[in-house]
Amino acid sequence: MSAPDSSFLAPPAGSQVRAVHDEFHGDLLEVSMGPHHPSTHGVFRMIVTLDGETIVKLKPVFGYLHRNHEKLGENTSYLASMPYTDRLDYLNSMTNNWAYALAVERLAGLAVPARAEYLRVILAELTRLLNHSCLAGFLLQDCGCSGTPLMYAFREREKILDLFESLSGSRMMCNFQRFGGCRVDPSADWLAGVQQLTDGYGAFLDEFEALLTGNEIFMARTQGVGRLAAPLAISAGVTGPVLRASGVAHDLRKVDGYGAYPQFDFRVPLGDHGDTYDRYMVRILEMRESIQILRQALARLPDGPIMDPKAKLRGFRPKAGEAYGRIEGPKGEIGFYLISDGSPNPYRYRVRPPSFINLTILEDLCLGHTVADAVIILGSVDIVLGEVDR
Amino acid sequence: MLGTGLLQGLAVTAKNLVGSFHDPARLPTLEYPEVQPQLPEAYRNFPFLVSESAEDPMGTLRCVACQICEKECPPQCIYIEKSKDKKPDAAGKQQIFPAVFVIDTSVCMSCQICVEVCPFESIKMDQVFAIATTERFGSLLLTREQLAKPNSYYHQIHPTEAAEVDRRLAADRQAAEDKAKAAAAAKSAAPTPPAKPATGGPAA
Amino acid sequence: MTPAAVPPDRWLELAPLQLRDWVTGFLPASLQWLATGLITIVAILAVFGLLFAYLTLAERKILGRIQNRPGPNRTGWFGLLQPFADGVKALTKEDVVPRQADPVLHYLAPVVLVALSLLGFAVIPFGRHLVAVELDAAVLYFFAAGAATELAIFMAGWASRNKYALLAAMRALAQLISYELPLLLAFVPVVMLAGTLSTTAIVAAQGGWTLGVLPHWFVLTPWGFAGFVIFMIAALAESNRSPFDLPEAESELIAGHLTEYSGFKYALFFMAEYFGMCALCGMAVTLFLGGWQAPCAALECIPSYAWFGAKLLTLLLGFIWIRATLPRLRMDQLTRLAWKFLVPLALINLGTAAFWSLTAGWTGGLQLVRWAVALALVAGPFVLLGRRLSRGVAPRVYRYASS
Amino acid sequence: METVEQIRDRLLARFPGATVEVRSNPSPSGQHSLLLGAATAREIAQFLRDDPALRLDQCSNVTGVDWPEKEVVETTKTTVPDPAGGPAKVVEQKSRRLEPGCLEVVYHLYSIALRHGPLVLRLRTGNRTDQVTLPSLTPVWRACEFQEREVFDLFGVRFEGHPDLRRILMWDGFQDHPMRRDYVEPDDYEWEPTPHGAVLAKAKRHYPAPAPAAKP
Amino acid sequence: MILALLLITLLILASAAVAMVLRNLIHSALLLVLSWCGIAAFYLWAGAEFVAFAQILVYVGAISMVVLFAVLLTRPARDAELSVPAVTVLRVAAGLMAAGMVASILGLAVLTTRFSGAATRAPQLTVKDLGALLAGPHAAALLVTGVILTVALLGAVLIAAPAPAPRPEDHS
Repeated sequence: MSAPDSSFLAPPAGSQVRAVHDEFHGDLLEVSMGPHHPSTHGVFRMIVTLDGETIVKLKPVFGYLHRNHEKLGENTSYLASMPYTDRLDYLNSMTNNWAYALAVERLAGLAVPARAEYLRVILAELTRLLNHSCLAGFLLQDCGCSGTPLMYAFREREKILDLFESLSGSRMMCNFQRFGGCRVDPSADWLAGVQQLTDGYGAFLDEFEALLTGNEIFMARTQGVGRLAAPLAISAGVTGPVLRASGVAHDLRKVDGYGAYPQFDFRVPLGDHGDTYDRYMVRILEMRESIQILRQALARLPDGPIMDPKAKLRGFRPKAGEAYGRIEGPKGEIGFYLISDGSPNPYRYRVRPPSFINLTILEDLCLGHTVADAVIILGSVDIVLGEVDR
Repeated sequence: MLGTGLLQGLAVTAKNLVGSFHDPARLPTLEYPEVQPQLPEAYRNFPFLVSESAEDPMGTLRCVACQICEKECPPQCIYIEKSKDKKPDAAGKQQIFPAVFVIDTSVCMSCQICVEVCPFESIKMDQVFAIATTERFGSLLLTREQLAKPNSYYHQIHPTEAAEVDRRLAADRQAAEDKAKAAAAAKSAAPTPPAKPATGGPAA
Repeated sequence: MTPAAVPPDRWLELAPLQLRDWVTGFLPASLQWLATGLITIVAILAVFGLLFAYLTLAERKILGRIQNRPGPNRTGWFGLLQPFADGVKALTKEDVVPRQADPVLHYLAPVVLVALSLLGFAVIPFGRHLVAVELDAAVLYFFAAGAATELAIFMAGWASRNKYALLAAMRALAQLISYELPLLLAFVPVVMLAGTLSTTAIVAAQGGWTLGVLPHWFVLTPWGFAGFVIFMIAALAESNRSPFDLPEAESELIAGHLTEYSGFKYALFFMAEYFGMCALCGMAVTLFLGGWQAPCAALECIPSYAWFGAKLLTLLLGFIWIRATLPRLRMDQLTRLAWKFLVPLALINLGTAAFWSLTAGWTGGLQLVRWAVALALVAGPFVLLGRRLSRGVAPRVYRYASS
Repeated sequence: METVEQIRDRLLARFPGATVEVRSNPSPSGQHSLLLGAATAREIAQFLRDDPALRLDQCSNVTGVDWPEKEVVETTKTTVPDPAGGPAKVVEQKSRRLEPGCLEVVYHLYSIALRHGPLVLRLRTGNRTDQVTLPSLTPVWRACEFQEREVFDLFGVRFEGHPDLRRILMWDGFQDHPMRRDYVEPDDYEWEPTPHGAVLAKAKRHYPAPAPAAKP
Repeated sequence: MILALLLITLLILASAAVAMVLRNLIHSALLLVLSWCGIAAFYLWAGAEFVAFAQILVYVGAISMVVLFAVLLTRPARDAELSVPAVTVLRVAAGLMAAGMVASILGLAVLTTRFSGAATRAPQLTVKDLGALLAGPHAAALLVTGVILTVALLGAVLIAAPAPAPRPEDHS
């Protein structure tokens, strides 16, 4: 550990730390949290410099799970990259697949039948429910409830994963979307299972909110902690619930209107303070909106093919050119940028990871707070290391 | 700090505590070794080669060593070597068969791309998950003999899918026979030009 | 000092004493006082040792059931051998002492902690005649023993010479010291009303029932209920239980001052924590819930120590229930709660208790006035201070995007 | 949003000295891009962000692309008049030209305020060896901070003006840039029971005579 | 009974002496706590339970914490070794002379007082009587000590509060 030079003393622009450090005389304590730490959601390391209890400097370090997913993408065919996209954000394999399929369809100009579009919306909203309940569970686990909310969240998550397993064959590594549609046509009782889950999910959310949202200790621990200003969020490229918690009305489902989303009416919740409590509440309200979308999608699911008959499975060679496709994943805007040179392998295969870019503002959020708050702020930003390190 | 939120939270946990004794939804735990999990039909883990009959698995393998799955497999964990001679397949046609068909299950990630791209319905996904071995290369490398499983086993683990596959194969075989009969009839009806009808391409 | 009109003790009531006298009968007269002392010690250690063992199991089972999972049920029948399995595991684990640690203090810390937390049991009256030591200043003795536990935690934190352990030891000390005050202030009204510091006398003062059903326990008086709530919150903090388990908050400073301990010393620390918790709950039962008094006259036949046990278990299960539900407080919120909320409330509670004792003579209509004033004196400051403490904190209403 | 050509004309009008070209994108996605000269890139980016008509306030994606030296074979058809007065013959000449490679950084810009995009900007370095510096756009959009560090880490493009240019995914001691086309990965080859294709080639290089052993 | 008494005095004196000798401040502070416990044992032997438990509560509970915090927070300057000046004849003589004077005063006090023959037990006082005595005749003394303690507490808080103006000369 090199001796802390004085240059880092000046807090970065836009942070609300009072310039009290010029007359400090206690020495600073450099603590390394991670990569093996109970609450960093994976192999993620933060080098935190403490002045007593408050954080003076926070340097995130990652790359421990770096597999160079993009070089793999360049050396394999378009279809063979699809199972690897499950391993990006390993909690939401369905939305990763959809983003990749959308980008390739935009590159090759493929059309997707209506039933497949509806099925993709249903699976994306199920993934959003799964991801947000996981997040709420982990956030509360960091706050100190010894696993109770996490277990309730995982109880509901298991039901969704069982649905994915009975449809795609695997709970988390679904490898389900193809260029031009979906791989398997869901059976009637699978759709009945989704309907039953949607009806029961509202009750779970009410119970979860009764346990936590009004809890004075939870409110005291999270309100006003890790405040993110809207202009900084926009400039830092933060997307997803973290951006909406700062009051910016930016939801790709409304902005881009991709897939079948324009045919559903749902609302986009916004926060006003941009602190950890808002990030938690925006996700809870988003789950309630997802239930509305699921209900409408199940009611109006059209019949018909789920795969574009013209789409070729093997030997897929899109014409030369490039395309950037993005969708509103549970963690934010996940996008794929593909450059094709006519060969079966993409020339350049780039993933736009929301967790990785949302971490840009981690230091700005944590300055001036204590170690206990830094853990909660990291939990509220919701990162998954598979996507951060790729 | 009036504590009403805390009391509400305590009420929820109390409801769960009481619920776990009488409400099955509040105790979803599956005590694994004693209670085996009911796997959904679509569950997939590690491929296997389909053979027509159980008695002579090597003789009645559907696989014709076209090596499409070897090329398409993302982690490249399948290794095939074609046989020199041929053997009759289910429809009686002489087909090449794989002398060596090896899957390295330490690399395979059960993504079922091989099943999707196989034109001959000869490789399907198994449902075996409790497989533990002592050493890394020897026993995780499944050879042709270990991979081959009869069609009846396929019907056992994926009933609807197997029925669908058998129906399609029967229809293809039927179509091939009709074409062969029609070709034979056309040849006999018009004996002058001994045009050799193009033999039916691989049943796809 | 037993109250006059007590029904003749049933056989079950005196059973433990007769057993003890039968055993000491074999020894010569000179050694008998030593034998009775030893038997009492062995009895307390056995009962509370087993209670500690099965409390760990109960904690994991109840936590599991709350979290919709069965909890440990593999060792023994329904998991009943789990505590002994944990004990064997703790014994067989290697006891690693870091090289740069201070060997003497590192070894001494758990020993002192367990010794001090056991001292508290000497003065708690488990039954009508079951009290280890009849002390005139019993309650003071109990809190004197409790106060020294901070020393042991400091020794543990300092001796391991580890940056995290020292930081956590400092946090633990700050927490213990700031919650010692509400703990002591909470029991002063009881002493004021009971007029004595001796625990047996306090329990006797809570004897008797109005209309045969309503017991005279202190918790059923307004000041008693407020004192009981403050005492329980402070007891939670004293025994490092959630939501105050900051010292060994796993999500921040790994295992706090226990970082450098392993093997049986680690288990000793937990034994000390559970003994401390049982002692504090025992004292809470004695001071506020009428010790071994039965809730109503008809139930007098059940032996007194059974009532004490039942009340103790309900309090312990309440601790486990709270641990399963509430998130953890941050360090500054924790001390602010103690100094700006609990201490003022406890002081005001002193006033209410004084008012209560002065107006003891009022009867009839005045009784209602007395209750109303006392309740106002308790509820008023609670609401005012509570609102001031959580000023910026409230559930929010969320808007939706217009487009 | 205006088309790429209109934006180019407005940029050329506003920054006379700048080189702004349109790179058309043949794929049906129709996302054409603007190739900017490195010199005025930051001023143009600042303008794109602050211009009331565009307001491109979100830099969604920063990607590095490696274009190695390419040997371009051009066949040019020239009509050569036949000296003997016969019909003019068409002669194809194949001219072999070595196109210099470059490292390219692609920025996808969107506007949250006006809800339009993407505008694709392309910046190209001089060559792939020594002239690899480009102006960093982090002062304009903070989103580029981590993504430019990743392009530096995996491609080797030095971003001048970046607040904290360090490796982000690989460990600090790592020397090479793995995403370049000509990257040779270290020979930490681990024996595999079924080597075939590229792995077999590596196995042969690693074990001079492994072939018989590789057969199971 | 005398054996127990001797043991307690030995405990107090030994721990105090070793506390002086040890170089490690924390060890000596903890040994000091041991001697305080010895004193509390004395009170118990004399039958004054209230004072004994008060002694433990106040000294072992609170004051030991103050001592330990003081030791921890005033970090000794690592490099400045405490140099003990060389032993000279003059210093030894002065030391001996001082010790002699103190010993003679103590000896005189012990010899001149007339201890009564029988070891009378202390009067059997319950805490209630103690309380009555304190609140009755000695109420004034009680209130004065209360005021002194609060003043001392407030003074400590004021001194320890972070000085608002930055002290320029204090550059570590």
